[in-house]
Amino acid sequence: MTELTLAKALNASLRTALEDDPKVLVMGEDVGTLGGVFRVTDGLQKDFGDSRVFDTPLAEAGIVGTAIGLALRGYRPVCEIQFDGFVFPAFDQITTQLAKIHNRSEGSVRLPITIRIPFGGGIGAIEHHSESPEAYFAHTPGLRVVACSGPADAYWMLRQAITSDDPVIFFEPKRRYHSAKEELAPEAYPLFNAKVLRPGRDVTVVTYGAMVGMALDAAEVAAGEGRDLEVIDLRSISPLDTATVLESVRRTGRLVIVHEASRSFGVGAEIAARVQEQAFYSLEAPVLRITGYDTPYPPSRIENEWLPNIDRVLDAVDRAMEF
Amino acid sequence: MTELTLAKALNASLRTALEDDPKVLVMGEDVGTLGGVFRVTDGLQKDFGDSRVFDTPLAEAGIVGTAIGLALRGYRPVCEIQFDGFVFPAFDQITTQLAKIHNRSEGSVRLPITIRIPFGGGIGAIEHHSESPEAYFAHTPGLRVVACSGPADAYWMLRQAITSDDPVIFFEPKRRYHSAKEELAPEAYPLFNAKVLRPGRDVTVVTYGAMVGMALDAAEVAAGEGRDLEVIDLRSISPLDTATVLESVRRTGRLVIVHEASRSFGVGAEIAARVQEQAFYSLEAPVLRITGYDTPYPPSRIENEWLPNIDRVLDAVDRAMEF
Amino acid sequence: MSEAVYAETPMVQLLTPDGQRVEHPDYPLAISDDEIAALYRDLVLVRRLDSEAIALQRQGELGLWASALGQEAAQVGAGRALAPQDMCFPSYREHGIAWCRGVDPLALLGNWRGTDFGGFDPHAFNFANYTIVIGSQTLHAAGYAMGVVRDGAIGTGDATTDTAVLACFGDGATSQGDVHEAFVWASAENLPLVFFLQNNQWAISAPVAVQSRAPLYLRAQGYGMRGVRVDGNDVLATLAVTRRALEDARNGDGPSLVEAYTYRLNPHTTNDDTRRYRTADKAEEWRQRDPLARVRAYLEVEADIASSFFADLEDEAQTLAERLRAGARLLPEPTADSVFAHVLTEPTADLREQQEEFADFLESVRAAVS
Amino acid sequence: MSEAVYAETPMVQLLTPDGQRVEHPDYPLAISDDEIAALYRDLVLVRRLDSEAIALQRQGELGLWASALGQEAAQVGAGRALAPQDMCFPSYREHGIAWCRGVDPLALLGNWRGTDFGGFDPHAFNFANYTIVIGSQTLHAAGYAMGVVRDGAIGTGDATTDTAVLACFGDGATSQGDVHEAFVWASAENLPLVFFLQNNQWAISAPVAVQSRAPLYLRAQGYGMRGVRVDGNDVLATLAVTRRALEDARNGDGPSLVEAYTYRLNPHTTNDDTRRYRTADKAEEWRQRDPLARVRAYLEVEADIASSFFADLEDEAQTLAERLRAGARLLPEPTADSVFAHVLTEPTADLREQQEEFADFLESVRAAVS
Ligand SMILES: Cc1ncc(C[n+]2csc(CCOP(=O)(O)OP(=O)(O)O)c2C)c(N)n1
Ligand SMILES: Cc1ncc(C[n+]2csc(CCOP(=O)(O)OP(=O)(O)O)c2C)c(N)n1
Ligand SMILES: [Mg+2]
Ligand SMILES: [Mg+2]
Repeated sequence: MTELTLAKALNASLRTALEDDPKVLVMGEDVGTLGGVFRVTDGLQKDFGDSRVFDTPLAEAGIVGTAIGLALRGYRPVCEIQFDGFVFPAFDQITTQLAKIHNRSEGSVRLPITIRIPFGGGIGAIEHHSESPEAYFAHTPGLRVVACSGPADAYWMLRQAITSDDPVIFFEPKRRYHSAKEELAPEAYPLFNAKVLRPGRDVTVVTYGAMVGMALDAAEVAAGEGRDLEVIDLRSISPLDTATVLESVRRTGRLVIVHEASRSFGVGAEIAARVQEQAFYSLEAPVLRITGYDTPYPPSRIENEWLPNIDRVLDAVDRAMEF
Repeated sequence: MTELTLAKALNASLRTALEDDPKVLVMGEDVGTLGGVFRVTDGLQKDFGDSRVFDTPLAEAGIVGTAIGLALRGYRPVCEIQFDGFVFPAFDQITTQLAKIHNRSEGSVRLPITIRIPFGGGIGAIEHHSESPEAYFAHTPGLRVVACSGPADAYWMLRQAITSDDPVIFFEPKRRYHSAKEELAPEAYPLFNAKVLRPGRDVTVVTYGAMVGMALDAAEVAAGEGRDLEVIDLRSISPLDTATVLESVRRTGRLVIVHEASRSFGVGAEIAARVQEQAFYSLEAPVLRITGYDTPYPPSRIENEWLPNIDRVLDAVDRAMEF
Repeated sequence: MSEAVYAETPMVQLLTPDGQRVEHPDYPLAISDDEIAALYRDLVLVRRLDSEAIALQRQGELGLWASALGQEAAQVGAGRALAPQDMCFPSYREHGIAWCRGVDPLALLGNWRGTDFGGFDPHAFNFANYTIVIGSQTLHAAGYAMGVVRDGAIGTGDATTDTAVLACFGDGATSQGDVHEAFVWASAENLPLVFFLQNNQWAISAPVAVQSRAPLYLRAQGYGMRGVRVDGNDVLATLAVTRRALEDARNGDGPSLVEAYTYRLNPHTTNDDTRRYRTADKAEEWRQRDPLARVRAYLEVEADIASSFFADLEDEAQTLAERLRAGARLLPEPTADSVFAHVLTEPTADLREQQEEFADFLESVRAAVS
Repeated sequence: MSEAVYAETPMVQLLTPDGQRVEHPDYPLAISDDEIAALYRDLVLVRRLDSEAIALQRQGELGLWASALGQEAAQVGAGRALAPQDMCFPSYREHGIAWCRGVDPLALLGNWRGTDFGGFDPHAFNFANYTIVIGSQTLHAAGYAMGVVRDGAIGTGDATTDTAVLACFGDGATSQGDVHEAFVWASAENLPLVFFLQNNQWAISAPVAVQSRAPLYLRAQGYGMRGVRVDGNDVLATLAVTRRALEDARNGDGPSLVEAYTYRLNPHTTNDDTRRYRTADKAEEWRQRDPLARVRAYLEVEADIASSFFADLEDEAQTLAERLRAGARLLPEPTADSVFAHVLTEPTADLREQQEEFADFLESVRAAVS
């Protein structure tokens, strides 16, 4: 198989979904002729026509609201939200409608809608273009929330999200779109399972999205210092694959959670809460969190320092080991 | 001092705020002639005129967005969101504007806006009228998030929220509006501090809003069974008064967190994460959470069973004690 | 409302308040007396289900009810204009349209009783579940209409398959961003969508002037959509105007806004207290324009219908009322299973665990009680 | 754009593309040649700051820039129509209005360089910080206008205190719910608010037809607002039309929508690639309508201005460019303190702790590097 960037892997995934199911639609701002501001939908309108791949008016509530209507009519829309920071106008449609209509209709209605959201920082962008809003969606029953971390996994994950009969919020680490290519995984791995990417004995590091690569790098550095980190790519944020995390923590006794989103009330809190409850006697140290600070995402000239990085992860590993 | 219901205490608080500061405004759907669907703004328009207490068009983004503009012009708006489930159309204005403009303007602009939200269930209502969305706001840097639990505290808390120069999301336990009267506290207690409402030795129970009353009741029952519960009313959700919680847990060694909101990625997760980190060696049992389930809020005929209740709290206390 | 104000705004009317048929050049309506009698039957039964629900609420059998009193003609007119294949997206007050779509009124009650949030399968009736968040459903309607276009189900000339969509909302809802966005989509994409706005003059306690200084049907123009105001207390006019708009939509001629000018005679819901914000005389004026009375007047004076018609109808209404009264109490109660069954199409491990926990808890409560 | 299309939509014009002054019955404009020259100066300097910013972006000194090329007349016309006490709410492309408000262009650059999100005190210039979430600022403008009304700062006849508000947004933004809600508020409450819509034909890659089938200025009617389309490449027309709308607002005559019909000559931002979605010939047609050229033609042919004017202006532009070039590199870098300083007006204990942690980390990095 050929190697692809994340943007190209996602593009291939959308292409196959469009080929396989005539009900699949790709919609959003600038996804048509432009191919999306990140080129993830490049060429799709040309090949599948503008009634299946189309630019919408500039309004995110409208994008999600009309996707719901399309799904009610039997379609399977894949919506692109241009940047993480622009999902909020759609928040009402997502929380009060998308997440609830299946329940409201007592199962009569299914909303197989995928909402793709480029997320996270590190690309030197202006305000609102580097947010990590995943916890908001994870706290909303009725949604499934996943995050891919790189090309290898992303192709299948997006295909699985599109075939899911539940609404899926699909986060894509935008800083990875055009960086290192990877060979696509030969087959799908269960969408809602976490993956141990690097086995290790000393400390478990759980993360997702763009931080997976950083965590693996940190593990390399740690290995050089004689510390053996186990790195888990969460992949699914809701549902959380607690079992995989617990299995690891029961072995290592130590857990560091890493995410770009602000610390307080973030995804890390839920993982910590579950692990301390379910692996109480296995923990040799408290669960630690290395995350974005509790500030708005900062101006980009300081983002690399603000974001979790290898130094901070290793520092947490040290603290965990010292307990 | 006279005893008041929660609705009347809040009404008195708004009245004093309007009297004290000509820049205070009260705005929202039906807050004028009707006095609010819960009558919290009863009589205010009559006494302060319809340019200070006024009905807005039916649009929550508009309510919060115009409140921001009013604040920029020097006003101090108090917005009412009619029900918890209807704050979501305003979510974009709240997260991307209200929470960020002070930061964006490098401190040049202050947005002293209070957003009052009746929250929680237990009133036999239809869909969207019993939500507990506090975690969404707590995860948003730039906001302060508080919840009152009854009349005694609410009068001062709302006054403090209104005088705060930061945006405050002010949650009111709607099922308490017209139930038991209380004497108002003689003076204000720091708005962002938790309060130990009942000291105890065995297990700490932390909660907020309508669950405070239930937790106190549970503590009564537990006392009858020889268990001494310490009950803490969190009051402020963001910032979290971790110090007060930790001080308690270091004594009791056991913590049960209670809230109506769904468990996963809720406020309880953050408290658990902090406590296990900062009181690791003091914990005799894992931090436990008794919360709403991870479902949409249910039809009202089963809400009392779905909501945290005395039985479930006592069950958790038992589990904590058995560790 | 005074005759003057009634006349001030151009409004399509085909049956005057005192029961006279009048013609409108743009909306000819060929309708038999039997058909008018059938509409009258709808009006009476819808009113009856509404008043029965209010009674059930008073008896504590429902938690709440949003009455459609006064809006029956608007709803029956629109409801009967729909073809079976058309799809309708209601707010929470469209009991009359639900009736016309064949939804069992009993199925509506669960939502207000607190046993469920839906009560029926939208696909079975081409009628979506009630939507409470103001305005949301208009975007669903726009999306559904986009699907209709993609299915090629407009403009074929086949009246049994060409499909239109009806989006219902109120005067208050016109202020919401979602409704605007639905207008944007509908007009920019020329969708087969009819916006059916019941301007009942009130959004809870806010008179329509809080939302707009201009007549609401004029909003359409700015989007390049047709907009028309119809006497919403005139079932014939509402039928004719909505039918025409739906036909245009089915023919591929794009969206319209129909403003049915009417009045919410009852409080907003059974929880509301109108004395706090409006005087009784206004409602009294509107009672003079009662949507049922004028049809009855027409039928009694002008039409040749069976002499037993009114008595039979009263019997039928009585039967319906009894059915509702008995049925409401028997609506299935929510259970641990029902609460968890449809969170997602497949339960997660976490949900399964919580469901068991909940079921066990309910079981323990039941055991303790018995 | 062909002459035909230009003519097709009624549009206020006071200076033709080839520099001829024309009259419009509704918008008489008494303006001296010196004043026109002053506007020309604005246009030239705004264009220069724009091109300089693009150059800075190419050199890696800015992360991004949203060019206003082609929209200078719209922005300078509107900017110069504002009275000092008026408040303006920009989106992110209003460099020309920022210029007219006296905001140092250097202060705009931090946002695009990644050193800050604001760069200046809105209260000092009656000009809000740039707002990126499309449409949001229109509601802030409506709220501010509500404050103006409550302050009694309209309709007093005092031209130095009566206050209007200008809300800027683009053609794409017209689809957002927030913009609609701002229209609703403004019209229902008759606010002193002018909606200044720069229809530059594009929202990134989406032509205006994606948003609307009807001319956008018509949207106003449905709300009972005045709406007018002006040649946005004609600084005199934009000045006259916006001035009139602002005067109406200050006089208590309520809101208006001004659609400045123009064209985004450059890509959406420096990141964008127009070749993917539009052909060069359209832009070429619009270049023939260049907002600067026509004023220069007028000044050269019709006006009596100092002979050194153009050369002096070129020098001034050069000086500005150099200042920007040097200054951009010196903009203060964000620090741990700056990141935490304005999260809230008073830091919480948690924030203080995190700030220290961050400062320590930065210190350790710095120590490691040195
Ligand atoms: C987003 C949202 N905000 C507030 C409410 C509370 N609410 C319920 S009905 C209503 C008034 C609706 O008025 P209108 O649209 O005219 O419909 P009507 O009730 O008159 O049928 C309000 C404010 C809501 N349901 N949704
Ligand atoms: C809510 C939101 N959605 C999407 C974006 C991404 N975005 C930035 S500019 C833009 C197009 C705006 O077009 P228009 O309103 O015409 O303004 P212009 O850029 O032409 O000045 C889009 C989609 C955004 N900033 N905010
Ligand atoms: Mg109404
Ligand atoms: Mg544009």
